Amino acid sequence: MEKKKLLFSAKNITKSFHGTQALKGVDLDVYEGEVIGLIGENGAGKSTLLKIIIGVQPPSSGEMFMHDSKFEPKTPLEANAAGVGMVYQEQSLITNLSVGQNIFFGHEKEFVQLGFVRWRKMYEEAQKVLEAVGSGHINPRKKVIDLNFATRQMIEIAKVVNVTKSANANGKCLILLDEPTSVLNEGEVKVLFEEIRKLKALGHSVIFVSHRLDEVLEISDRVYVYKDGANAGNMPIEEATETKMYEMMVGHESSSEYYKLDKQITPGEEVVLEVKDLGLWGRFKHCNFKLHKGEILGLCGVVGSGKEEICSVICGDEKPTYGEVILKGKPVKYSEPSQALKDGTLLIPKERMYEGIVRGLPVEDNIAMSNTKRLKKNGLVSKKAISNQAEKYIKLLNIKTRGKDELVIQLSGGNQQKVVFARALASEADILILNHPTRGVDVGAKEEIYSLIRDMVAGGKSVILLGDTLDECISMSNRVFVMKDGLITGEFSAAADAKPSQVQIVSMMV
Amino acid sequence: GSQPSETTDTPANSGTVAEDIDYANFTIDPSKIPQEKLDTTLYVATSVRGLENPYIVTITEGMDEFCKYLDSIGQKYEKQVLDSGGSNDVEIDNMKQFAAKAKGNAIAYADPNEAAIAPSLAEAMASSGGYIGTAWNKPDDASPQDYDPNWVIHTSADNVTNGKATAKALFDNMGGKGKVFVIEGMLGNTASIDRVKGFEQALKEYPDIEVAHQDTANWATDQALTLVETWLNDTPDVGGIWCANDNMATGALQALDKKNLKGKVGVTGIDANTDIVEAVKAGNVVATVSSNGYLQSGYTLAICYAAWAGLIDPAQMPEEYRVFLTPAVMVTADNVDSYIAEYVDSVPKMDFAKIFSCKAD
Amino acid sequence: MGKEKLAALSITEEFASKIKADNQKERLTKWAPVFVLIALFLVFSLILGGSFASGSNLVSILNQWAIPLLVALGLTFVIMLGSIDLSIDGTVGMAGSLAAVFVLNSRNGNDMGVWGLFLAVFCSVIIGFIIGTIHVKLKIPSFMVSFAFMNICAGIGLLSYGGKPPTIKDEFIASIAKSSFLEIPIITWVALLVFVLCLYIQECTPFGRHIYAVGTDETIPKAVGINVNKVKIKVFTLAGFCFGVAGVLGAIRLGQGQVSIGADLMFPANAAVVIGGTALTGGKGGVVNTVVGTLIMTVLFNGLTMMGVNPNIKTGVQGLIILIAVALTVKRGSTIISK
Amino acid sequence: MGKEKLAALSITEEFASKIKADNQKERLTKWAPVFVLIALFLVFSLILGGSFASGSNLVSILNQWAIPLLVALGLTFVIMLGSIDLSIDGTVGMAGSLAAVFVLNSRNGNDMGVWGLFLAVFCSVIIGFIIGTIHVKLKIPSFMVSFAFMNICAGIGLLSYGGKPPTIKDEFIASIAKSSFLEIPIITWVALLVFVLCLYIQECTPFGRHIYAVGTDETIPKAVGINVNKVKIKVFTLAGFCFGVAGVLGAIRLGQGQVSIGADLMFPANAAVVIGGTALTGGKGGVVNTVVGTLIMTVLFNGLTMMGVNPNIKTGVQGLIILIAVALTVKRGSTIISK
Ligand SMILES: Nc1ncnc2c1ncn2[C@@H]1O[C@H](COP(=O)(O)OP(=O)(O)OP(=O)(O)O)[C@@H](O)[C@H]1O
Ligand SMILES: Nc1ncnc2c1ncn2[C@@H]1O[C@H](COP(=O)(O)OP(=O)(O)OP(=O)(O)O)[C@@H](O)[C@H]1O
Ligand SMILES: [Mg+2]
Ligand SMILES: [Mg+2]
Repeated sequence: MEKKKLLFSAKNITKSFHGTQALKGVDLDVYEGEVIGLIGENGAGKSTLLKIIIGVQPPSSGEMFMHDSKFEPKTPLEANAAGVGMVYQEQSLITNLSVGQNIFFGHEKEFVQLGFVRWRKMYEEAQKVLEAVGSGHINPRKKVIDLNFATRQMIEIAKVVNVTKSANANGKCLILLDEPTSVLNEGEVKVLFEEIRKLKALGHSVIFVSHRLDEVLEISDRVYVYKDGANAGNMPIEEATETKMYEMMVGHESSSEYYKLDKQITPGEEVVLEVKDLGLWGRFKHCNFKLHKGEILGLCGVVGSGKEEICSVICGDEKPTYGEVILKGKPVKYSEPSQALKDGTLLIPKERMYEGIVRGLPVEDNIAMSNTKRLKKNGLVSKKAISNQAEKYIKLLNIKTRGKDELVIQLSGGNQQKVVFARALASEADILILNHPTRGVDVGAKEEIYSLIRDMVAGGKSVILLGDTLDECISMSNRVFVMKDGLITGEFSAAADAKPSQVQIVSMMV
Repeated sequence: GSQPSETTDTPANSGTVAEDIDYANFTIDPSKIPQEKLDTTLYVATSVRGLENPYIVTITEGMDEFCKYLDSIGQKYEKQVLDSGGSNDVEIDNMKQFAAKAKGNAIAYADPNEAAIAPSLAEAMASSGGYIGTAWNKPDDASPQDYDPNWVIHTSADNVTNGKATAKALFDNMGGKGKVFVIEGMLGNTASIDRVKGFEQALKEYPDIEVAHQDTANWATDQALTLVETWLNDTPDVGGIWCANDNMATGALQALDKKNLKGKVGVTGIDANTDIVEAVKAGNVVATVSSNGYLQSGYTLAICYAAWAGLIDPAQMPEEYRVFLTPAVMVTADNVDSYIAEYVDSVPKMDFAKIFSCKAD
Repeated sequence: MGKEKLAALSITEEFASKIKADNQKERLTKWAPVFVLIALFLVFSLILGGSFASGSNLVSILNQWAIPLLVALGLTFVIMLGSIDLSIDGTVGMAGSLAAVFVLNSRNGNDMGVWGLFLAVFCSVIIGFIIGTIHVKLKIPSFMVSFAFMNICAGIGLLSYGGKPPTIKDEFIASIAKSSFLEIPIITWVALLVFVLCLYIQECTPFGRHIYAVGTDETIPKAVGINVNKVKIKVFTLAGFCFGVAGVLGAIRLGQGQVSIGADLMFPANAAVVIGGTALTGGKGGVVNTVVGTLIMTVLFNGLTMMGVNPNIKTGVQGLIILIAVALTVKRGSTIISK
Repeated sequence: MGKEKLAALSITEEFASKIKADNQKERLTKWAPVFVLIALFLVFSLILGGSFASGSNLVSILNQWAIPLLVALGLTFVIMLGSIDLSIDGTVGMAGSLAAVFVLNSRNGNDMGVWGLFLAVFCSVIIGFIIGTIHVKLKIPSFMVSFAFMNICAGIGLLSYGGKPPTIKDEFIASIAKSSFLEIPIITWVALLVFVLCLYIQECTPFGRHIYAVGTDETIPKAVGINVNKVKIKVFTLAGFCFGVAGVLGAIRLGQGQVSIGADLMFPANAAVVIGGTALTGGKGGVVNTVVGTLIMTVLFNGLTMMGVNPNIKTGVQGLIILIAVALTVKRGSTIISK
């Protein structure tokens, strides 16, 4: 292999936030036309480093170089000008503006003539940019609010590509992607990877952060592993295996017990929930299934297959167009999730930032939220009970927090997810709908959560699981239902010793 | 009830007060005021409902004039305008605080925001031993005697009479027949209610006058302008516009002006604002009424001063000197020149020594 | 397999028809304010006969529309930011008072002519700038800053003429109140001119786009390097400009400067903006919506005044109708949080 | 293995030191309103001498405090939701008017005694309930619904006594205005009682916890199974209760029922809530903050009045001081977006 030119390098970067050492001196080198996979447990400092590179935060110490010259961006705009662009983990599109206006947001001046922004020219340019990232089908005049998450992610990428390209036409760019695949389905991930390869072919470089090690293996040229804010090592992709990366991140081997298969139980005959000929106009049709006591029922399907909408109906967030939901033998009709909770059905949403946590409240209140009423003593809420409960779950789920009274917003994303999960446990609902319960959670924590789910069903609860990965869904469930275009297209039994293969299921999904 | 003046424990009841005073001609004799009184800082206040109204400015200027008189006799004093901003509570609170600060050495003229609070204002003053005179509004069943001697007088320029007088002037100007617009003041406000009542009394005497529109403009110029502007579209043949105050008359005039009807349609107001007085002179307004704010506040303070100085004992004063009407001046084309000379171009000459010269006969 | 395809096809069809229905509904809510306006017009024409729809009353409506329109235009941008400006009553009153004391008037010796009007507007612009700057630099909610400035401006206005409202004596300026062009009052033309300016700013400048962005989520424009604080200050300054013009026109209309020119403008303006379809949470709507919203409010007041509704219940009736108008026009949906 | 544990330990230590630094800063801003209150008190005592800090003036401060406190308490919960209630002026005025016409009075033959007062409060509670229900069910912003009800309630109040305000003739009720217990006016005691009730609701009931959650971000409590709509309706009903009590006490204090009892209560109440430290964006603060906030406002008005500030500039001075107070007390930080 020919020796490649160094594009970017970070040397001994540290970052502390009033006393917390988030980065304790990490290094990162990126060569031209290279994709770097950056992995590490939650809170390892990946997002922090990216924020420093893009100029959102300054480093406490250390140096960065871009094209061999010192690189000290003070704003994302400066970073863009030097050819660095970033897709943020949380969406950064302005939903009330059109796609085109978003792509050129902050760069409208380029289209101003005689004091007027020339929208037509902007939309033509936007169309070109979209085509360049393989998303020519998106209409640049559409408002972002009307688009789904995956499409939005593509627009984000188009926006970044455009920003860096136009800023640095001749030089090479560095594009930072912080967990871009967490909201994409398999097809969209493919498109994204193709796009990344195209960029690579043009000599641009990418830093790719993901918790999905298989993706990292697929797309990266080199992998950096961080642990607790320090270098844990880096290696070319040829040397990397999932096991090895796992070891470097966590410090111990991925056990065959990962999904706790030995704890899988055979559910009883008692039906706790039945869905009979259920349909929601334009979303799913004539669906039937039964959930038994102690069962984990996996629902698979690509985005838009209708699996999430079924869950919304069951938990009372939406009303079905036809059909019925029968709970413990009684048909139920909800107009509010609160009614479903009263009957013991609870949904754990996947978008923790927007649906899962109350950011301004401390950890303990977040955990107590769905069972405050039960923590009453003589009509009064017992603060003691709330804090005891919080302490119990912080310990149980190993939530990294300064204490039960820390605001949830101050936790890392993964730990926020654990708080959401703790709340589900605390709610004592007996039917739990878990929508991507391990999204954004690091490998170690995942194991803990799997173990907890097993314990819950052993204790007589029932779970409907929309897995973060197909593997997870298959391995955890007693039965797996596959959905496609609003219909249930397949049903597999998945006993501990007779799991269906991923290939079998994928063939029914797409 | 009043106490017989045999006890000598208060200066007001000591020999300085004669048995039968000729109140009508009572004159302050500065030499009879003890030096210690002159050297005490007297707190002087007028309590009003906001300064955006020119009439209220004349109230405060009346106080200024009276204070010049205090200067002339060597009385030490401090003056203050208490602004309630149109709030009952604030006005009561203001008075309480003013009284508390003065520790009894206080005189005040108050224009109670609503009739109901007049006794509360008097009580606020009475509890600290100061002297207060009220104007315009008080409940029918309350009287200054309820707080002897501190609630010295209550005067009013009779709203019903003023409303009636301007209405009659307007109707006469219209030749006794035609359509009129009626613009009321703020709903529920006593002054507005009484002025409208006067208008209605006049209306009964003129059977050929027809009310085409009636609404409130909340005392505000722009709201009156909008009302008249709108009404003129379905009643272009209106003969006159009666307004419960001059602020609203200004708006009505402006609306007429837009349709070139200024001067052709009669307008009346109440308060004698400068611009309306000029409009009377120009023939665009039929009549307005001056309640003479200078006189109201200036003389009320003078009477309270006499009481504080121990020259008169309010408890001894006959009923007609406790509650009486102050003279209102109706301004029409006939007397507008002399009115301007006396009240607009100058502050009217007032002899505050003759404290009861403010009583209408 | 064939059966499956059929089923698959039909869910796609279902979805397509659902989107269509949604779009139709959205288009309807978008036009709802216009329908409300037309309905109001028809109802009043029916009840009041020709006098309501008469040319002279239409001119009155246009005349009465000018100042609420100006105020609501300024407010629209502020609301699009997700902020609020409570200074209106004070700023408008101050600008009106200052305009009257700057030109030839009955209270003092000034005679700046038309320049006096511009100076008054300029003072209001400055106030807007100060409000925006304090709000942004000290991070005090706009609600509070503007409220404080309502008081401060009312004080300045009162002081400027010391209690006795100055009558405008400048003949040219006084005559503006009566002049019209193409039957439409000059005052209304000025308001329309400001509207065109606002529309231009909203639609044709980067600044206009940035207002939406800041209103939607200000962290995003910040990340792109847009000076969010500058956008906000500019919006409050622009609002100050609109309020200033409103105050000056108000003084011209009255022929007199008074602090009370601004009184009670704020709530109708807010109602107009919301009825027009601009969300109080920011990021949505715009000045065209506001045109319709202010027309609805103006026609409503005009019609009720003509009908001669008993003044005792008039406020109540107004409140009810406003409520109904909002209910009919506000865009709703299960995803929208209304606060 | 041991090394790993050590690392974990050190992170915990780091966290601990971080908490300490954060908490210190937070504690300071938390106490800022109290410092402002003390400072105001000291300044006025210095300027005005003994008369300000005299027993009789303290009693009058307590007296003046009662009604603003009640209004602000009700508003606090609404603001904690992130909503706003503009109905105050109307609801308070209506409750006061109704109270006066229900008891023995100068306008009609009613004589319900103390029950009349309760009935008046109940009417106000109903209004709060209706506001909340319309806001929640029709998804109209609370801003608009409550504004419409301000007009509607003012109308009801006006109609109830038909223009001429009724004087309260019931001797017992009239005497309440003058009675006091332990030198503190009965009216203030009632307000304090309502405060205790609100504190209990905020701190000791699930409902209280839920208000915070809904105010911060309502999608989450919803997903968790809290009936968000019910929480909101309850809050507006509670606010209606507080406003009702304020109106009834206002009528007793005045000896008369009038719609204007409620006039101009809203902005000072808002200012008080914000100065106390409750964020207008919802989710923060509480009734204890409001106690301090209302005290600041009351002491400020009282002191300025005592000083005899020229009324022409008094509004301006008030505005400035409120601004300064907010600047000193509002919690700020780079992460906080102020709108
Ligand atoms: N603004 C901040 N204030 C305080 N601490 C911070 C801040 N940003 C980051 N940290 C600290 O830095 C650590 C690293 O966070 P970072 O977001 O970089 O982790 P990450 O590697 O991206 O984790 P994940 O896999 O969960 O995304 C966190 O544990 C946190 O304690
Ligand atoms: N306002 C804040 N105050 C203190 N710390 C903060 C604040 N905002 C963020 N942090 C810190 O920033 C860190 C990074 O948060 P971020 O959302 O990037 O999570 P993450 O580590 O990327 O998690 P994940 O990979 O699970 O999404 C958190 O660990 C948190 O400690
Ligand atoms: Mg991260
Ligand atoms: Mg993250």
